[in-house]
Amino acid sequence: MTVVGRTWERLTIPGKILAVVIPLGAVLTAGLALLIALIGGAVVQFLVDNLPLVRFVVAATIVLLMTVPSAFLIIYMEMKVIALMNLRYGPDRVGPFGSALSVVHGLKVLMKEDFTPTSADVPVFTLAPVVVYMSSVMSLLVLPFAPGIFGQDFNIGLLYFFAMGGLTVVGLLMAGWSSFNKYSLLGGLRSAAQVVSYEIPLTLSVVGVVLLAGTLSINKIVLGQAGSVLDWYVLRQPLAFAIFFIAVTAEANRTPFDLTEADSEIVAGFATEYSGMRFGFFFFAEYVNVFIASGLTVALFMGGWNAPFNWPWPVTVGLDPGGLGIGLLFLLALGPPVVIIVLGLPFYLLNSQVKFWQALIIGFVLFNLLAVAAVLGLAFLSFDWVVGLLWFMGKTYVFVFTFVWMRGTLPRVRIDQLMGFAWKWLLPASLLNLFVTAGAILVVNK
Amino acid sequence: MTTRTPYDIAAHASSDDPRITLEEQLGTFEPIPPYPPRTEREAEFYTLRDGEMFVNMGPQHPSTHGVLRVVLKIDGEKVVDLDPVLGYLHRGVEKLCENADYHQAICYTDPLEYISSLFCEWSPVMAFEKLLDVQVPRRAEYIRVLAGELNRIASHALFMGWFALDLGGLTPILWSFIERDEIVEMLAALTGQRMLFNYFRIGGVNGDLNHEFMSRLGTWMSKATSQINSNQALLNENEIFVRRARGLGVIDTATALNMCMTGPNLRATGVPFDVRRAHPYSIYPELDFDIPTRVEGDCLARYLLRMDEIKQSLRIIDQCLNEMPDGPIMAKLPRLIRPRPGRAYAAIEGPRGQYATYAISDGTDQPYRMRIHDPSFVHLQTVGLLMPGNLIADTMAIMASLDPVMGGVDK
Amino acid sequence: MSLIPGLGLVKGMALTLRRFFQPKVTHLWPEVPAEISPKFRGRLQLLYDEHGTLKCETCFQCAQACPIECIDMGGVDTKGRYAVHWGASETYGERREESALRRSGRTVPDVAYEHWSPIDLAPVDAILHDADHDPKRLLEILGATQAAYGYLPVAALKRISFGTGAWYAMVYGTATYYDHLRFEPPAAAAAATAPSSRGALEGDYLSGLDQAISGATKPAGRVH
Amino acid sequence: MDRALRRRLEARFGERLTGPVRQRHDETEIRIAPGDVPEILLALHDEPELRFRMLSDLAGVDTGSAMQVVYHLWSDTSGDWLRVIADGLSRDDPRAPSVTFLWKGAEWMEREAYDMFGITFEGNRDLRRIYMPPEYTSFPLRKDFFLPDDASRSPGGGVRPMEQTHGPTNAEAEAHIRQAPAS
Repeated sequence: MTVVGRTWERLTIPGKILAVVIPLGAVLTAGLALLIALIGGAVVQFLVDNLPLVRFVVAATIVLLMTVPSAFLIIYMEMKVIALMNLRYGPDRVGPFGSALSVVHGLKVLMKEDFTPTSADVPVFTLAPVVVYMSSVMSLLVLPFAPGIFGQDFNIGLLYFFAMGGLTVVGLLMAGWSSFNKYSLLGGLRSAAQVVSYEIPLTLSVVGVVLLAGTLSINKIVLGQAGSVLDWYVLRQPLAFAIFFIAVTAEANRTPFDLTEADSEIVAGFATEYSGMRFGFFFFAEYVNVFIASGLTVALFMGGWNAPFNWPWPVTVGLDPGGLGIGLLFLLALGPPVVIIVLGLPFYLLNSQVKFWQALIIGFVLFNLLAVAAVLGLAFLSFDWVVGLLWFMGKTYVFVFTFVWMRGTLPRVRIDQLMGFAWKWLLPASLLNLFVTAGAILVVNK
Repeated sequence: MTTRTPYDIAAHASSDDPRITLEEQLGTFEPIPPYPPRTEREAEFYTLRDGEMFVNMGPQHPSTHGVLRVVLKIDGEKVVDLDPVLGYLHRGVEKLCENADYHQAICYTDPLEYISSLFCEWSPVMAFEKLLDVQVPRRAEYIRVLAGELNRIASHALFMGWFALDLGGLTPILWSFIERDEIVEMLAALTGQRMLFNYFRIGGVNGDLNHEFMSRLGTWMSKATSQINSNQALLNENEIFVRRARGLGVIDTATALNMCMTGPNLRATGVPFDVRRAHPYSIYPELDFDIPTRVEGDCLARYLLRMDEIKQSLRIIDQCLNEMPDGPIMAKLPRLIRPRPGRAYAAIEGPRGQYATYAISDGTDQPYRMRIHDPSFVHLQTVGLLMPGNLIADTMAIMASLDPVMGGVDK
Repeated sequence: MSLIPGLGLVKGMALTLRRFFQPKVTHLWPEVPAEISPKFRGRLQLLYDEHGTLKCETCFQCAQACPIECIDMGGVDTKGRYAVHWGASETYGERREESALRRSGRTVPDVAYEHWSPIDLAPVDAILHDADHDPKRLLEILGATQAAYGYLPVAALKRISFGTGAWYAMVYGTATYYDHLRFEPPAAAAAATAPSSRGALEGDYLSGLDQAISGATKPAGRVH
Repeated sequence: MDRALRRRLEARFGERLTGPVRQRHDETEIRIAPGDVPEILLALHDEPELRFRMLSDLAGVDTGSAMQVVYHLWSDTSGDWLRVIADGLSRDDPRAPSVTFLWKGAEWMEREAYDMFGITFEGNRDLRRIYMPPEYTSFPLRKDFFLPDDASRSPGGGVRPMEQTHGPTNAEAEAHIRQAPAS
């Protein structure tokens, strides 16, 4: 037993942890400092030189992070809305109105055993959920949420979008094939047939919009719909909108086209053998797809972030805090206490049960609410993108609700009806729409 | 190393026999039975032609209405042939009844078809009454008909939900459960149980109508028609539903008779055979109701026919309530029943078809032989005729449209 | 199906949207307890009359009628002489030996708390009357009782406690304090070292079983 | 009760019936030899004055000395149930002709009778066990098959192993069962 060993023995457990962590932290900090000193300048220079790359990485990260809460929200919506349509209450235990239930589901999925069946094709089996999820997330990159809020503004954005969306089928096929389960295989093949068939009317129906807008960039298509509701493409392309909505439902594997995971027929389709977080990826990807489908519908046909009417009295906020000079300091120092007291005093005066300090707390809370509301209102008025984001999200969630609503109402179609509908009805209709649009453009331009 | 047939390998597949290699085990994931074929039909079924494969549907499939296992032989999405495997729910009810006395036997028949238990009690009770030459009091008969028709509505309402669920609709099953729950609560007030009522007794019924039952029934009857119609509106006009169910699983009259079908499945082919009219029992001859029939014989016809029957049942309930006589609800019978030796056959019209009991008495207090005929059992074998040529998605739809209950099928 | 394609779908969608806003029918259990009708017979329970005694008369009708024979019951016959029983042999009283009960997690009957045998209480009443029901004269009463019965039966002690108003513990304590007072009859006290009657009965039973097994005698009934 | 049906049946089949035509309540009962089943049922099914088109039930019965197959038929010419009892199948090797050529739906009912009684229906293309597992060897609804808890009727006060209860009849054990008091 050496001296070090004896000292180590005498340490308590927190002591042991600290004795390891503190020197380690010191060494790492020093190393980092050294690293920055040595190559930091070069890295910063590189990043400054390649700003689009930085922007792309940041956007991809944000999009990736954004998918999880939005999927949670849509899952909760689906549970609650379908429950209410079924005349039941749905989730109502976890969180306010059960809103945290989908988060709990996510945690449950994380904690479950990640099971790989014997004789599955392990690498393919493992990669399949990643492919599906990544293809969903990647297509989100070109979706414009608000003026200036988008991952990347490609000039071939729409093409990129459909390419990425089409990649989903590869993941589903991988999952279906590698699971070594006949139900999975059937589900994978069904999804291949379905997605490939519906890709064609989907793309062709959008061509009319592209002709009208003259660009493939989704951002520019949205800009082309600026103005009131009359400028939206849904009014100029109603047939295309109908075709697009049906096809995008099929692309997102939603009821009534959810044949790939028809639980009453082929158990869970491609996801039969998946469990744990790998199943969670499929599950999340489905709801991210719903969000994407709704968002794209909004962007292409419903005017994107544009408000449905022109606000006739434009409000400009000419707030210039710097103009107040030294008064700003006084305002910042005295304003909050005064407002807190002013807001809290009525409670103290009107209700003898409330003590003064309680009134102060009430005042503080009210003040904070007011302040947040004021800041948000200011942002809403002074920044375009806040307005745009709110409009975009509002419209998107109307469509998400429609998807959920359809799931609560409609039964599932059969595979032959599904394919027949795509090839016999949607494809001719979209071609017709394309020719009529092209002809109209020719006539008008003459 | 000796050559092994697939059957030998399958026999060892679940064990840790080191002589069986992984490749051989993988081959046995096919649902081939681990013994030589017993009949020509089995041998023919378990022989695969080019491009075909087996899919084992059940007994843990989400929508087989109980523990039914169906081995499907498919070619792509198309079902070539199928082999239903029964017995997962077999309880030997007939044997148990033969070892119980006459009162106890009714308890055993109760859970046969847990969706419509009253009808499973009705036919043995009628058979025993025939053996005993008992005249059931008229009030008891009216109560039986009243409770039975309520149970028929509950069963048909549940059928609507099941059928829609197997076609992919999530909502109708919950709506129909609302309907069923109200009826079942009502019957619980009358009989004391929600599901396995055990209400009919030899010579009458267990308890008289009570206030709670009548008040619940009155409340429900006032809104029943509109509620049921509104539930059906979701499906009856739905293009997706109608397109899927129309022309699916068509049976013609001759085949239906040949397959010994009864009940709504037979009436959907155009034969107005209903035991209530064809061979009247109880007070049905005095009641005024129609036998709805349809001629198409497909899944949609079977569905719509059941919905029509709900309306007729409501009519019958209305008449029962109006004409309910006073009087005793039990015939005078000794505590221990010893019928004279003899044979009796009693059939009734249940929500799924003809429930029948053939009872033989040997003079003791236990039935010597008690044969229970269940319509689900007979109807389930028609899937072998209906399914080939259809798609996998339709197997469940066809099966649901025949409305089998595995508790009755497996006895 | 209507002439306009898709009209049925739209109607269905409208119906679900109407239901979306309708009042819900789910029971919010456990906040709202389920309504159970008075006739509900889902729970089996024994009923008590207004005096707090069981209404069950051990007539076995329910046990006989039960098709799956899940009811077993025991009691005494109308004269209070014989224990009668219905049920599977595992639950027969003969099988309720100490170790079996202990293994099954049930309480084991303690010999010390055995039911006291009834006696003729007239002598005690006479003694109490002579002693004027005075708790101060307890020793005198106890001595007279022992003289009357030969020992102090538990019933007599209870009677004394009841008659004099003294606590039973006090009566019992007084009786145990003095050496000349005893709780067993003189003969039983002498045989206290011998095996108890319970043990003797077991010995009989075992020897009978032994004989039956070796074929000396046929057992009269079933051996459980 | 349809008296005319009785006369019709007696006139049509006369000699072929192995017992008198019995009528009770709403049931008419005839007994025939198992060999006559296809012929008589075909006649009942096809002939215009009989026209028993519906097979309501097919049941096996073990009478203790012989096996029976019981058919219940329904016809729209008479309201009664017609019970046809094919009597006198030997218990050791019960064989009866199948009626699947008339009613295809009888296939599973015959499978059930085979499973429960061991009656072999000649002509049924798929005669295998339907409820019990394929490796099962006894026939549960036979009268010499006792339930495990039915010890009072079993010889020796115990339970006979299930697998011994089928197969060739053990006359000695049979006699013992018959004599055993139903205590």
